[in-house]
Amino acid sequence: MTKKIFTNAEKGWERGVIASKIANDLPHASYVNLGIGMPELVSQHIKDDREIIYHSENGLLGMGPTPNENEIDFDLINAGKKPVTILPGGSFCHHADSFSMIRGGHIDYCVLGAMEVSVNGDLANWSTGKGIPAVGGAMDLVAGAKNVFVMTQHLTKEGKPKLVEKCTLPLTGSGVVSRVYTDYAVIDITKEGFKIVEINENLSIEYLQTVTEGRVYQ
Amino acid sequence: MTKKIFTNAEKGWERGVIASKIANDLPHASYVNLGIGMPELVSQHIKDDREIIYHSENGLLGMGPTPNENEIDFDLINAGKKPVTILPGGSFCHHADSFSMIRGGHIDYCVLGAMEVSVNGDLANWSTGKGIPAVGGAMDLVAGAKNVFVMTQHLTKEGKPKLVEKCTLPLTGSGVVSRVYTDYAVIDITKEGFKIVEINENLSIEYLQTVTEGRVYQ
Amino acid sequence: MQINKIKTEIAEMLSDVFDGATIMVGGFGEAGSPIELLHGLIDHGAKDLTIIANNSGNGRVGLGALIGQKQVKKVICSFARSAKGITFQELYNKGEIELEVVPQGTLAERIRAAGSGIPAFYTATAVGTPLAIGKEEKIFNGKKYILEEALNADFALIKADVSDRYGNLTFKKTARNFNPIMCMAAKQSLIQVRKLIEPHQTNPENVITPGIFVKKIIEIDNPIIETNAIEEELIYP
Amino acid sequence: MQINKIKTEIAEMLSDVFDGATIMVGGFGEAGSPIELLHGLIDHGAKDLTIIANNSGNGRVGLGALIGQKQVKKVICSFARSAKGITFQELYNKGEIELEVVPQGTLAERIRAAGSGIPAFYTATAVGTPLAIGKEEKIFNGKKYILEEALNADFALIKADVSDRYGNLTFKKTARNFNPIMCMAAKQSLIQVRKLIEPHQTNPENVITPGIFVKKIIEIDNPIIETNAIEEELIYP
Repeated sequence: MTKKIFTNAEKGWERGVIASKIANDLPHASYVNLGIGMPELVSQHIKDDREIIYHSENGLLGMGPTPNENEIDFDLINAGKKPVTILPGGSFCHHADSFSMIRGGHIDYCVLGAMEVSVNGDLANWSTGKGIPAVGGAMDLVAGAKNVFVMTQHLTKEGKPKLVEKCTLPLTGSGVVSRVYTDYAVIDITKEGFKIVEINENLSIEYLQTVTEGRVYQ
Repeated sequence: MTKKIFTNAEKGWERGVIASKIANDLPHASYVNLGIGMPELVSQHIKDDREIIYHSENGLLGMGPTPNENEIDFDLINAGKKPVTILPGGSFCHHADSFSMIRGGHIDYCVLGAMEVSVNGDLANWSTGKGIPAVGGAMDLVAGAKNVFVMTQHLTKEGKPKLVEKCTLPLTGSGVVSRVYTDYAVIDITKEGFKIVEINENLSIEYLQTVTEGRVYQ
Repeated sequence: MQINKIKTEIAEMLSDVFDGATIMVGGFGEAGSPIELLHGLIDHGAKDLTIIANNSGNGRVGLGALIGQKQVKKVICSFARSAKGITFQELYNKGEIELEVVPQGTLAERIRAAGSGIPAFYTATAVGTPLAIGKEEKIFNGKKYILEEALNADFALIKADVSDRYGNLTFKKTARNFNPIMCMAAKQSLIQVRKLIEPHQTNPENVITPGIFVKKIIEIDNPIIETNAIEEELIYP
Repeated sequence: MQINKIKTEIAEMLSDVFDGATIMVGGFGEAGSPIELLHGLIDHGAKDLTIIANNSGNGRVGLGALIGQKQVKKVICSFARSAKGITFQELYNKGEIELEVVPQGTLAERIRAAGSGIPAFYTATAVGTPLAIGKEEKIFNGKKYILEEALNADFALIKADVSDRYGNLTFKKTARNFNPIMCMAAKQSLIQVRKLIEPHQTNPENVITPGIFVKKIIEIDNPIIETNAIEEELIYP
């Protein structure tokens, strides 16, 4: 089956808009792990009506924002190995304890990027099948977090759907994704298919179906 | 088989003598867990030529002696639930970490009492088969410590041998005992039987054999 | 809005407890035993409880009192034969309470496993003993091990020394014992602390139980000391 | 005689290392990475090493340098594709070094299991993925898990912040990471610390790695900072 290719000309939500939608869906007092890259934007959109605690899997609970140049400490980094800060009420732990938080179901939400998400919630985001295989903590996060949110563009750079009937790339986890936030829509993974929670105001359901493999419904 | 019954009139080593024999066999810099009761005496017989670190399985490494009356803290107790002290360089940990020290083979020696020890190193010391069953940490200690020393009277109060061909009481561990220190002898568990390391100066090997079930040899 | 897990009433701490719940009780002997929360559980009145703890209570205070009230149908513990134990022993001898004996280290590791999302693990502890009967065996590197499953709980009653409003806990000396791992293993861990501090006073290097494992906190600044209570023959309620 | 695990020469620290040894290397990225001990291992010259670490080194310092010296036959890690990695990538692409990819949490737990005498445990991580191939599966409460075995090592190279002569360690911030569990898992854990203190200065409540898990200690008071070393294009040896 040749995949359809779409031009990405349709006006989707900006990354900041997607991030703010995720931010609004994280309840007060949640413990959240934000993946490296686009998901990191989410923390900038949390409203004042709630307090969220950020976990970084390298043993940091209560992660704060990026430090100023003069505050950088190479012993205080996040899972992406970038300098960060710690907020009051934060704490450090070793790697086994940190992944007990993940594997034990204590992280309420994790937000990750995706290469592919299948209609039954399979996620592929760690390997293109080429190059040096490197998984980091992604498999632990999707297997352990209570809710796995995916934040991604709806189409690949080549214009191919990322929401698919069946993943073709090596899986990160099987049946693990709860909800997908793209520039085109917010979509829940359900037994009946990709359920539209919200669709971009510029797009029709019919169009969304054409750029999504697997049944889309409202 | 009816067990032979011996009068305990033969002059055995005093408990302090047995304790000092064990103390001399603990090398410098050993991590040691002393069981509740008679084994606790061992720490009083350590010579100045060595430093021993005592572990108490309720999360205390570097246990010190009993406190004075006015220093008692009910939050600083040993596995026998008695007030103790902590020495400089000691530390506290939680129960899973404390038993990682045991199960992971980091405790060099544990010294326990016994009801029965069999010729192949089986130990029975937790249950008479009657009353409320209560095991505590004994099974973990014998399974995990690098060397399991038993400190016991050679005969029961009723005059029956404690060193036996096969244990009749519920086991604490199977093939776990390395060495037995009694009032009559110091005995290694070997494939060939109970090997005499040292025999009480008042006793003959022949006599020792009569009060021991299972082959005794030198 | 700020996260604040601090409650002021013991009843509020225990508001979700239900009949038939599985409840972990921290402490080893009296050190770290949450006596005030246990007395709150007597006032609450929940029945048919399964208790997971190292011991089965002393005298007629704390866990000893709860058992004496016949609110407990089963105890899972390593040592139910304490010198000062009364109530468990009475009920056990009458056949009115169940007991599951678990080696102390296996008990600790099964609790830690539950909190760490590990459904089961292999251990050499108890191999060849009556406590291994019915358990799956497997050989690794020529040595025999048995499979032990995680011990989960609905609630954990915990005594800590200090907390902030996030539930970052420290413990005092050997009163740490089972408390941190029980906080990990229970759906709701309910903590009584001697002292509350502000979050900026918490040293992030020295937190023993991070707030992620804590549901509710109450300050009990002068808790009952079990040894003294038993000497004074205190009976609750 | 007093226990004293402090050494003054790096060669003394590494005196027992042998060809073919399995060596854990602490650190996550550069935080907690024992660069001076790794350079000592280059000087030592041991070959055919298996390295267990989270990463596979950056630039041509520390682990990156050791791999560049072709002393390593295999790396077991979660992420061998660091932005600043050079040497592993070169050898891997030429087929001159083996790689075992392990999910980061499974890696941590396998190390902790080794230190805790647990030969194997079940986890949901990687179920249904290529990394589960060949692994035993089992269902608990209707959910699928795979069996993962302990990862033991002969030596662990560790960077800590402070130690006393017993080896009671504390770490700095996120430089803690894999270091404490690797100390548990290795037959000999070899520690470089920024600062030595007297035993009475150690607070027993705040020890992260107790001395029982430590074999030898050396003070390196001003360790190389990897980011700076790479910027300055430092190459060892």
